Amino acid sequence: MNFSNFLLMRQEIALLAIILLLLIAEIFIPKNKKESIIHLALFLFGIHTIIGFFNIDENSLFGGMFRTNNLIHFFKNILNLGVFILLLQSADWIKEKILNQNKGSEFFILLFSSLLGIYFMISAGDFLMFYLGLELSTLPVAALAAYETAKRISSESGIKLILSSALASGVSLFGISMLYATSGSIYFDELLLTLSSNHLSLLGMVLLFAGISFKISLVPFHFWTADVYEGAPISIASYLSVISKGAAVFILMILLFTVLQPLADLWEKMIYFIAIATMFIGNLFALRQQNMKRFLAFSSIAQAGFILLGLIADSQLGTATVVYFVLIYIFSNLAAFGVVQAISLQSGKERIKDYEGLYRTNPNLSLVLMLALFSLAGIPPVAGFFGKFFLFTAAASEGYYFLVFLAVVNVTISLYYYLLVVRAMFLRKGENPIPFFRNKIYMRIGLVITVIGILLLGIYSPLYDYIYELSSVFN
Amino acid sequence: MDILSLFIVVPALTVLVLIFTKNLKQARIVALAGSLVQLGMAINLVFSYVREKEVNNAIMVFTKDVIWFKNFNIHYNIGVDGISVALLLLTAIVVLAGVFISWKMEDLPKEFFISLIVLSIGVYGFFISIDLFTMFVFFEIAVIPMYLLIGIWGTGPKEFSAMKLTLMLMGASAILLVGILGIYFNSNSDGGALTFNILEIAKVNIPFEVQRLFFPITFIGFAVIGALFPFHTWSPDGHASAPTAVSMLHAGVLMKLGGYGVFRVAIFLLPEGALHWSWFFIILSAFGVIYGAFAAIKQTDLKYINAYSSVSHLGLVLFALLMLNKTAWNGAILQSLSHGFMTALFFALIGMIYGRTHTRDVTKLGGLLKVIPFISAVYVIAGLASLGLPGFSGFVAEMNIFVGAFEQEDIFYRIATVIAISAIVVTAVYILRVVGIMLMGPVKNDAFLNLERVRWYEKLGILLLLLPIIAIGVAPLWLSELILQSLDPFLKGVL
Amino acid sequence: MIEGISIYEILTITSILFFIGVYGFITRTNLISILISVELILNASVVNFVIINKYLFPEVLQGVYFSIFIIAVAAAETALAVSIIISLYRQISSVDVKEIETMKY
Amino acid sequence: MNLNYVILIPLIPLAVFLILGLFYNRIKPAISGYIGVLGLVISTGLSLYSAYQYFIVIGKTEGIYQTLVEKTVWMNFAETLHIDMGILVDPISVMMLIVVSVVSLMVHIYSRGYMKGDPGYTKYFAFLSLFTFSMYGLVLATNLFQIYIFWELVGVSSYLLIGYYYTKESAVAAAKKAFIVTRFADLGFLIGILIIGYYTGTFDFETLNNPEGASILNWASSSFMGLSMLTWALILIFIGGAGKSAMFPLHIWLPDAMEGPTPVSALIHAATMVVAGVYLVARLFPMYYFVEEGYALNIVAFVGAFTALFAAVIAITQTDIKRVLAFSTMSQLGYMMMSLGVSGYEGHEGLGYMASMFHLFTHAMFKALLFLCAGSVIHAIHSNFLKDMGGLRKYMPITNITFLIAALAIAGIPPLAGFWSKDEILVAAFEHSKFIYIIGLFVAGLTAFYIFRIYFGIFWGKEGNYQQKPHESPGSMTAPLLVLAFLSIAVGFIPFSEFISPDKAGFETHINYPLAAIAVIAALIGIALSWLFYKKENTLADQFANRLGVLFTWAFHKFYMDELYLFVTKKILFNLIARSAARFDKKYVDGTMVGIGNQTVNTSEKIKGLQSGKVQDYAFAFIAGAVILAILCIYIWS
Repeated sequence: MNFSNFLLMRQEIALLAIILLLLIAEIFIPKNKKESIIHLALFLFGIHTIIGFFNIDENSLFGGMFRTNNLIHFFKNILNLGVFILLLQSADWIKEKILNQNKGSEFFILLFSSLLGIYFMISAGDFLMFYLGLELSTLPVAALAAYETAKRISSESGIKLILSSALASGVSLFGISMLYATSGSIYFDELLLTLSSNHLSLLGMVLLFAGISFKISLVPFHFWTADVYEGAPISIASYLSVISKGAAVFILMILLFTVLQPLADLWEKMIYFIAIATMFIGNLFALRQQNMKRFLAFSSIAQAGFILLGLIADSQLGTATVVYFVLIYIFSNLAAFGVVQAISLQSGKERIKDYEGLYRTNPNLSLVLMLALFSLAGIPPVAGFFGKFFLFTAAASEGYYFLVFLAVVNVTISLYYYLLVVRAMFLRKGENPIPFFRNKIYMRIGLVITVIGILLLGIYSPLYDYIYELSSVFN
Repeated sequence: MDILSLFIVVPALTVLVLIFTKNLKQARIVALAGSLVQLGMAINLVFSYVREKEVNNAIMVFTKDVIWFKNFNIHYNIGVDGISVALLLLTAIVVLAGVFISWKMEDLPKEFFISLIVLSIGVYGFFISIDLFTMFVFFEIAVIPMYLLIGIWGTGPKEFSAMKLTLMLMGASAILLVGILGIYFNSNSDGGALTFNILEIAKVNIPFEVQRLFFPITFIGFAVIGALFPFHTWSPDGHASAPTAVSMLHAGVLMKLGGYGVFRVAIFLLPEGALHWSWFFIILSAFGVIYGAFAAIKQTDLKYINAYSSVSHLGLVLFALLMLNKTAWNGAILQSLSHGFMTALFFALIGMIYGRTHTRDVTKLGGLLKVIPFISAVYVIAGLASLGLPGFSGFVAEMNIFVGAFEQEDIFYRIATVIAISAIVVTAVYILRVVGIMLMGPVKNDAFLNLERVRWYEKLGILLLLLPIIAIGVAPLWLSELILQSLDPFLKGVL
Repeated sequence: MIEGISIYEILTITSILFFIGVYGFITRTNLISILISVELILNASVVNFVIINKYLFPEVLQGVYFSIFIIAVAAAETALAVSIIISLYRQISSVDVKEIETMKY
Repeated sequence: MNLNYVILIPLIPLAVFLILGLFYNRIKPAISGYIGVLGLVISTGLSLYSAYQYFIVIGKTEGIYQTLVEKTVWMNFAETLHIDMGILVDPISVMMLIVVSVVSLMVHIYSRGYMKGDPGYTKYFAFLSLFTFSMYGLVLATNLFQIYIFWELVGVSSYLLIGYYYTKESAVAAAKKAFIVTRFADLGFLIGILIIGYYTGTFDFETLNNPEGASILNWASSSFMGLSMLTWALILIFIGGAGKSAMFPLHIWLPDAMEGPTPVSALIHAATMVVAGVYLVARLFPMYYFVEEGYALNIVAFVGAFTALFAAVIAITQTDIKRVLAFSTMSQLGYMMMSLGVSGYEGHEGLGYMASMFHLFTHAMFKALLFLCAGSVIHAIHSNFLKDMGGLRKYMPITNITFLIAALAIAGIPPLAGFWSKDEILVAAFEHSKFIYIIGLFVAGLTAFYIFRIYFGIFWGKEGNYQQKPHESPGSMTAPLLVLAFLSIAVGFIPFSEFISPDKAGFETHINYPLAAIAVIAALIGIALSWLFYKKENTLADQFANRLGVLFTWAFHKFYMDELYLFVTKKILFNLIARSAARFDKKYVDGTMVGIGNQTVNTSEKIKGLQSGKVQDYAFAFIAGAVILAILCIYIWS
């Protein structure tokens, strides 16, 4: 075979190289200079992110196991960007870990391998690659969730994550095996041809769907989310809620729109109800959360519910809106988690109550958080509004007006609890508000990028048009 | 830069400058300068509109159309007709007055003025939008600052009121979104591309079933902010808790978005739906008119009284809009304007009285005419204007509404109209009650005897609002002509 | 190919195996045994793949390869899980599932 | 020949009002008084000149007085329907101009003395000018809507002037009452206007009143509950008029209105504003007469007659002299209405109409005079009540004489003004229906009785115990008295029927001696009785009162009308409707909205148990969800 084809895997290979480099660096960097590995990792990944934007031609490798096209490529870039921001935001935290507990460089290695898994997952051409990618993306995160060995809840969340994910992957495997049984192949494009709506393949589809829903944390497969987010380090929670969820949405979309296309009318019904359940459960639980991380966890569940409105459209419009929304969602959620990260680093406070009077001490942070929450709530002119509006448009384009109606009801509910946080920051004076502090440079860059994203992504329409063009590939 | 986009840009620039201001002095100067410029632009717009209208007979003039999201056929599409011109002028005046009234905003002045101006951006944008999507965007931009404005600078149970207000209005706008999508996806019923452009949609005839389904949704979506019974309950609490300038802006301008939206979207785009549903909403609004007036009688908090009177007056606006003829519509728009000025004036005065006496409970006040004659005298005038005395704007508006409403032969409409008219007596009752208890009579509390006289900036704010009321009331012709000539396009749908 | 045994029996067994795993996962109180139940679930699908490959589509060995990968991954998974369990055990000196309920609601 | 300068008559008082109002605290009180009077002098001059021009110089063309109209569009409703602003000059409007000017001028002059030293001097004159302006506008109105506009304006200026002593609770209450009651009546007026506007397509008096015009000829085109729509409209409009002119049962505001300064009562609540109702009916007389054979007109007649009687009876029992005058005003207004009601249209038929206008004219003079005299008395002894008065004739000779003249005039003793007008009214009534005539006659007697009752009560009888010796009022006050006294004598000799008649043609009137004699006798009887009762201190009156018993007490309490109104407003409107509306709003409407929110929060509290923290529950939910989905997919949906 022609080795130039390997250029299709450029990003995967580059990331692998980075991981190896970091391993070597881990060995050679002396103990007292360990924190310099942060700069190294940031630098390397930054380069990687930038290089990622050079485009790659569409093709597939290994007899279709691995494939890539512009949309997938674009999505990988989105993820890169997200991870990069995430690294910027967690740099200080890791530094502190390195200095105090003399551990932390493995953080990057694990994180990157998980990202590598995601790469493989979303550009998988058959279920084997998909499965490997899935596991590779999950297991390191479980390790990272249990990263703070000193904290009990950290280990708890680790266990909850690994057990649940093991169950989920087992179930989805079982489903895959059934799909295999009906069609005799694990390759997507072959499956597409032979798949018919017999009981076995339906069961297979449902189990597979359940397995992926677990990563997107759709009701009723969402229960692990809140606990894991709460226990895990903030960076990991934000990684789970942003990167891995986004990737899972993407792959689910690919599967539904390509492989499971023959069963469309069934999974549309399925998504219809799951969307309703997810939005309501997510919102109702988010209402009464006191802990910022749990709060964001449930809000992210609700957001997943909204995303399904785009999936249900099952059209180019659907694809475009979903990708667009995920992009915006990544920025909004990263901004929110970033602020939470910064504050908990400074004061170790994570409860909403602790945020009272924040505006009067740290106006900029509170503004960032407010923008992020408004974007999540979908209030113009920040990006989230456009994302949501287009999702609803997608659903309405298929005539799901009632679903849209329920969705807007949920938007109102969600606005309530987002405003609760705003209330804490702006309206309340607070008896002992968090004192003023300046963020380190990395954190500031990380927040600024997200804010720029939140402000511009919506208004800047060519972006959406670009995504729309890319999304033609699946329909 | 075209004449209309300035209405977005200038406030935006004002906000940008405000961000860098240090203290109250700078902030208020900047805000004042900004809103003065806006007022200038609004006045200029009126004249240039009249000039433009002579040569250009389009429905909307000064149109500007920039494509935004081409896949959804979303445009940044702006233009004005007589109605929006008038409402823009109203907005500019009320905003300026609001700045004057909050001249002494001690707590977080910068943020206050920023939110105020952002709100006005939303309102301006809403009035000049021709594109449903843009309109909706500006609608929500206008609503959301209310939360901070009431929540931070308000009084009393401010957090509760702010939350209630925001949720009810945003909930309404969320429902409205469904309506808008419904209209959008039926905007090509006779071929062509889907569009959000109001003028385009008005051309196509949307199937009756669709109109019947989406008219109530759209109507309610807008009417909630127009304080339609029974969705008005956000307004009394909201007004009561809001700081003066915000009450002014909210009651004076923001609540007009409801009537305007109902007219421009629900009735203009879904006329058959309007014909089909008008009876139902006429019952609601007519009831709201009389009900709000009666509810106002028993209130003791000045702001509650005014809030309920707003419910009554704005009920009249919706009532008139649903009468589906030019005279009534003209009346509705005039009523929107006159109520805008009057209620803003009321809230300004209430704010001044509260700032001096530290109470809004009429039973605790008395004999203010003796101690603060100017404010009290203007309050009497505002009261007389509000009960529809000739020579003030309210009379002109109401007469148009009633005459228009009488053009409906049907006995049902007659009864509804008589009910609505009878509200003028009840209005007189609660207005004169307040005037009698609060301004006249002996001075109840010796502490009032040495109240601070009116300050220059307060005077300016008051006059700014009082003059239009009298101007419209004495010489209504120019304004009603301005509006009347813009009503024909709306008419063809409902005939 | 085993003489006299059709695919149905075997698939039935694997299904039973799967649900035994699930049952174990839900009822066991010891984290280790829960882990073992997970293994059962995974193995059910492993067997599935092999059998389906052998009985239905003997010409290409997709299923078999798949099963090998599953086993490898399962091993990694278990190792990781056990390590986390140990780190928990260091703190609370217990591997009872009842002990990991501090975060709820 | 054009009368455009008539437009100045209303504009001058407006200018005065604006000057005084805007430079409120810059002008010295004295100056403001002069400004006010000066303005009125000009207006009066113009009014008289225009009258001269209209009646004498221009005179009749082809047998009738032409109606001159100058107007401009003020606001457009629809293509045809619009409000005009302008001036309409015809006999009755000119006549009214004179009434308003003269009385207003007198009151202005009088007030300069009466209000001297009052803190709100300037404000007072400003309000007076405002009122005068509005009244002129009302009189000159060219269409129903213009008249309604100024109708409201006189209403509000009356509100302001009644509530002039705004620190007095009673004054405030009275002002409020006056405004709201009339406002309620105006509701009827407005609806009437709307009906007319809709069914005739115009508000213009010319078009409406044209007997051959479409609006009158097709009155039967539309009907509602058995009556023509136009009849309904006219009845509703009459309700409006009844409100302003204090016809029963909308009269209750007038007695309380006496809380205002006395000159104001003289101007507004005796001479000018209260006759607006009569003027309105007269203005629309052709419609009233022709539409449905004058169905509405009969109502006018009977309401008028009843009010005349009702008010006269009450007047006898009151002890506050201003209230006595107020009820007398009501009764006289009833007289005018009655006379309108009994009138015809053509030629001599229109006697009632003419008589009513005539009486309006004369009444304005002598009733204003009565009030001003009362004012000067009150000014002197600082009390309104008969019990504090008596024997004032030697202290206040001029007041005494003028009051006597006025009293004789109102009693209808020849040759004073009241005699002529009242006589015409009785003749008209006699020709129309005996029953009404009897009432009229009886009322004439009562009038004489109660007016002399207070005359004797004030100027004769036992001296009240005065702190300091009462003294005659200053010249600025007595001069108007004398002028008005002269007028009360003189105006009776104007050949009114020459100028004013429904068809504007004018006609000859001859005094009907037998009827006149009867009327005079009735009046003399009344005077004689009061002489007996009140000239000297005695108990006859009380005995008589006790004889009447319950009737007296009822009359004394004004037949409990106020109490009735209080019950309706306080109990029913306020407590029953308003309060329940307020409570309903808080409790149910708002409750629902808030309830929805709370319910959501409660739900989230209830279902929190789902998130139990047990990983095995999660697993179960996971599997259960998968299984359910599978079942749905396989067995339900496909």
